[in-house]
Amino acid sequence: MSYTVLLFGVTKDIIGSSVYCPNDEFYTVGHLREHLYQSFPLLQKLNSLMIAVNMNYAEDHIMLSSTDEIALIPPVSGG
Amino acid sequence: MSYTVLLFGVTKDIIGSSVYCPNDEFYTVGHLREHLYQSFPLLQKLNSLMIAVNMNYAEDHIMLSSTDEIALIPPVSGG
Amino acid sequence: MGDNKLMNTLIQLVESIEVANVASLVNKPEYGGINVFVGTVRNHTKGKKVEKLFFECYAPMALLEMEKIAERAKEEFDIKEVAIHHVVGEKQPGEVVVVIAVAAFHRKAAFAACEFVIDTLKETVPIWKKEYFEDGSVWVAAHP
Amino acid sequence: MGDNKLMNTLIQLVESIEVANVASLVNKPEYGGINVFVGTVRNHTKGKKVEKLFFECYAPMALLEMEKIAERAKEEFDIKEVAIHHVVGEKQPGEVVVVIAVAAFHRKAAFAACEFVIDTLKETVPIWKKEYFEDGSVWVAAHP
Repeated sequence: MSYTVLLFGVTKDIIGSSVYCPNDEFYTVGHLREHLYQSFPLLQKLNSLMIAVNMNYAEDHIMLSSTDEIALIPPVSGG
Repeated sequence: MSYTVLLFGVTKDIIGSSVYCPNDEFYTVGHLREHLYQSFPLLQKLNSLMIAVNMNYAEDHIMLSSTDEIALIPPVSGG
Repeated sequence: MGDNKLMNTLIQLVESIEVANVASLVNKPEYGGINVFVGTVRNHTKGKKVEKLFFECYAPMALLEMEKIAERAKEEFDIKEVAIHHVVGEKQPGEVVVVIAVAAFHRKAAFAACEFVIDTLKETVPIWKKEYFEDGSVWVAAHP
Repeated sequence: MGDNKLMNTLIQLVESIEVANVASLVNKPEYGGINVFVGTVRNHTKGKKVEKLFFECYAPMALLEMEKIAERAKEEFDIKEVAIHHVVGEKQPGEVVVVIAVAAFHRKAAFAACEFVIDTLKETVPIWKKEYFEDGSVWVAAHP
């Protein structure tokens, strides 16, 4: 079981790819977030970093499954 | 010396013309208003009746001269 | 009205209005936000079906009053440009009768100023609307 | 995007926007007022000249979030229709990047709802703007 994490905007530049497939499993959004912060410390410098699960903003306690569509949402700047 | 009073909207219907040229002289906007109310009592039934002198809303104390452009402004309903 | 000389005039009385033209009149690359109000002819008034409308105006004074409103808006709000186009003549329900466009560096001022302009226009600009129903016609707002 | 099937869709991500099209999408003869917000690319940011911009989006979620905003606006304000068109891809200063149109029976609600929609869009919709300057580029709002 593994995850595919979609990357956008500045997170794509920081991680250097438009998708990220971690080797580890994570039970919650919070666990994934910790992993990302440790693997890519520059993510900690962002104004905010939301994680979307199945196209909804997800709080850290939300459980992850490998079929979820996961995406990193750095500060938005549309409009 | 005489005045030409431009008429618009419902005042044109009430007076039955698009201009009104009274025979009398009036010193002020208020005198003209009194004359109009007596000559055409239906004007008294309007929600409001403003008088414009040289394309500016004029209060009753404003003096009139025969070279002024005078207009009756019934309640506006643009927009 | 509507001839080439007036194509770039911010304040206009016209026979018909293109919304995009009014918005583009106030758009410059320096500004960040444009608020546009589009007023249309409603097809009903107090439950009665409106068949058509007629707009009459005291043209020179209407233009002058619209200029005054635009100037006041620029004094009272942090905005850069105001365009106001209003129709005259006969209109069908659904047709555009007034378009106001306000450009600003920041959108909040554009919204507030545009609302001020349409509110004030409806109070002070000498334009009169006649509504035609199946059973007659009436000058709007004339009587209690 | 932009094909015939989507011509009448109220919520769209598009390569370019026609202001009048968005306004006409929400216009029906029953309504009396439409408020439109037009967001354009500013040619300067904090004194620096912006040469071009690039808009990236997480398309399916962006559309979903825009739908949510439109629904919330219809719940919270007395309005009838909301259209939101936002661009993606490269844009030049002065070009239109977002158009929001809100139709209502009464204009006050249209103004308030339109402002709510653009304010909320800027907070929640996953779209990212990259500004290009003479000396580099930056993802807007990413860093303090």
